[in-house]
Amino acid sequence: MIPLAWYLIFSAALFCIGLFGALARKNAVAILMGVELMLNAVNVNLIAFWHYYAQARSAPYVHGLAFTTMVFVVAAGEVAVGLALVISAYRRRQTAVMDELTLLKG
Amino acid sequence: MNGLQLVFLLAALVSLFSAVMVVSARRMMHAALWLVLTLMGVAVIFVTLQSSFFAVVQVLVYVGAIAILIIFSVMLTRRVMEDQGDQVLPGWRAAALVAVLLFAVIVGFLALWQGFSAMLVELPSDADNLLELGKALVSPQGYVLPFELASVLLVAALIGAITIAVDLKEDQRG
Amino acid sequence: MLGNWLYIGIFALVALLMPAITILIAGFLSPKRPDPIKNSTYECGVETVGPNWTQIKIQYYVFALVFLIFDVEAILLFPWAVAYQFLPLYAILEGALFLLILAVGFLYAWRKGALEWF
Amino acid sequence: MDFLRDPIGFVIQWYVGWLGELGLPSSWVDVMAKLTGALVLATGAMLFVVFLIWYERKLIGRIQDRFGPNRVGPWGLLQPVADMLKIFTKEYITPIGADKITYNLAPILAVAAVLLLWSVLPLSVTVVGSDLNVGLLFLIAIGGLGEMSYILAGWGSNNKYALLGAFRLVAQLISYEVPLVLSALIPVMLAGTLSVTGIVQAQQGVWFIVAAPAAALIFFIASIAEIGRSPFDLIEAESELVAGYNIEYSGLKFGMFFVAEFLHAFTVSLIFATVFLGGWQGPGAEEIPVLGFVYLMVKTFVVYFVTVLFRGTLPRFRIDQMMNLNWKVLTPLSLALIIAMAIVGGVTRELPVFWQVIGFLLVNLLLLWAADHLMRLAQRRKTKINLAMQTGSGVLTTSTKHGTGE
Repeated sequence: MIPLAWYLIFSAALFCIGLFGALARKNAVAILMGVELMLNAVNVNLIAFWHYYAQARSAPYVHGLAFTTMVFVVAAGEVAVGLALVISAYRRRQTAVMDELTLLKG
Repeated sequence: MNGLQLVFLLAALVSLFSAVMVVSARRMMHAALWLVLTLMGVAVIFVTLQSSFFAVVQVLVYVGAIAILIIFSVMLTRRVMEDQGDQVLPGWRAAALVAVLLFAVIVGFLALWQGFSAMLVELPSDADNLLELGKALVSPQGYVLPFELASVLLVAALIGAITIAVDLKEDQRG
Repeated sequence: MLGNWLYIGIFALVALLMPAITILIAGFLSPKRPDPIKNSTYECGVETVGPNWTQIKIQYYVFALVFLIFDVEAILLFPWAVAYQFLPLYAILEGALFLLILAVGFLYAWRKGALEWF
Repeated sequence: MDFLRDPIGFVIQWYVGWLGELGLPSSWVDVMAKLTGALVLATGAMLFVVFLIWYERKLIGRIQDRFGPNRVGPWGLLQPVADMLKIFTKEYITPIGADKITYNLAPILAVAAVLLLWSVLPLSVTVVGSDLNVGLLFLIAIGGLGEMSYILAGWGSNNKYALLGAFRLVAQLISYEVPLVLSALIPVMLAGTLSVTGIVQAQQGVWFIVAAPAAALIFFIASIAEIGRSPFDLIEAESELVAGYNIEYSGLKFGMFFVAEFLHAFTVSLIFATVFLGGWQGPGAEEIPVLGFVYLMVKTFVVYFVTVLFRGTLPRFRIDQMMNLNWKVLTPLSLALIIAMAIVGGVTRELPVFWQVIGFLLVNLLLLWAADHLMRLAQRRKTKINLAMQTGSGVLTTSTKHGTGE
């Protein structure tokens, strides 16, 4: 079977790639894609730890699964509202590039 | 190295490569399609972790719904000049440095933990897990509060997003 | 458990390769005589104007949004439905409450006219 | 006698035994057996499409008072074969500026997404592809994966019409996935499992269409919409939409979308027969597995016949009518149905199965009646508004909320 370390390294790498995307991209939709990658990395971590703790017990162990479900819910809410904001900003200002959305700079 | 490890490595490589493409592709549509591939790779990784439910849910929710929503948004926010020119901010090198440093720090700290070298062994069967998850989600000792709050959160997201999107249309018309 | 998924993985490979190979074979059998008119984008015989920058309506986004919300709600309810026969009555009512809260949001979207196709 | 009772299972066992005798390690035997099974099932499904095309054309022909194909071979049986040979030798025309990878990937993915559905469906007691514990969810998720192929096709073709057609289609498909997912919750509730095999086994006494006719109806309508056929065939409304997402495809690449559509129509009937009509269940199916396969096929063909009947007799919906049917009828109805069935099931838990089923049935019929009644009321109100608007007399004329959009 697979060492736990592989999953943790994989999810750390995925998280960091997502972080880079969220920090460095200009387009707001791309930033949200980066956030989605980060949330996926979190999910991989949660499920890996769920497996790690489940294999040590005989009774069913579901805490990791319940957490992952909630991450799915949060990811859905985040992407729905985030994209609605981006679309709204685009339709008002005709741009989805974050640097040009400088309304608050005054 | 056994077959399962091979599958894991393939899936991990595919999803990491396409994740890199997501953050570096010039055309937003391509980034979105690479994102789909990443999500499929993560679904395979859930399979190797013996969590069939979340593997399928990953395909259902992420590929079937979130990716479609993202693609729709890409189509809604296109501008002729958008796909040309640099897609990253001038300070992207700093961002890359932050990401690499964070990766090093995470892996470094994890390596200190004694469970880091543990092996994951095959679970007997995860059919019961779904049943237990269902019980835990609605049991007062378990997750009933997050369960109901999830509903409230979803409704809030629905109402918020529709208010933002639909009101705007009325603005433009009036 | 993993054996089931192995079958699905193999099946997925077969399902992807079979149409791919069929298309390739047909590619060998079929003639290849491209010319600029034939390869041009189909637009009722008229020259295409501009690249394919079409912008879609906001309505598509709203439908995708409601779909996403219901999909996520379904993944919370599927474990509940699996456990349904073992749940006490109050737990069933909790599931019903969950759906009722969601129905309120759905009604809001309906009243708001978000579900109309303009 | 074993062979006659279960020929497929017999052949499988013989084949696995034969592989084992070759001296391969057991894991290789497993992989080889699975590979062969997948190959046989996928090839069989692909070839089956030839028959389906004939069946459907013949049936549509009869509905429209024609003969249908009757020249090539007996009863025109070889007509689809001839069509296939022709399409094999047609040139591929790739439009300029097409995104090559996505353009070529789309038809492959369209077929693969449909074929993959066959991997979890139990065909008889002994012939079960893969008894996945989340089988039903898998079916829905893979069905959703097919949407991605339409987006790929629309985007890859570099054509405005293809792109618009693709997005229109995807908007339709994702809308109808909502009642599909919601109504799929009810068989899961009744069976207490997500595994397709488990759902079939739970229908030993009562088919779920008896216990939950409303859920079956919603599932069926949503399934027809998912395959994009008449009356939901707005994607290929030739007179209005230049055929939609597949406009730039030619030769076998176009043919693959066609194959995917026909196979999907049959597969959806198979899924419906499995989830609501008891799958392979029937008298004597446990003892004689081959009988179960026959039962399943008969049920599937009955359902498929109904879908073809729909296609042959119903006029096409307008897109706003179609969306209204989904969002204002099917989705609220399935939400109400889940709540009502959950409560009724919880209350009647102590009663014998018979009374429980009666309770479920009554709730279903009541909700169907209520939905019908509400629809009629809404229709009457709309007609009144229209009349008032035409005569220009009523105060109601101010409520013209339905603008023309942006």
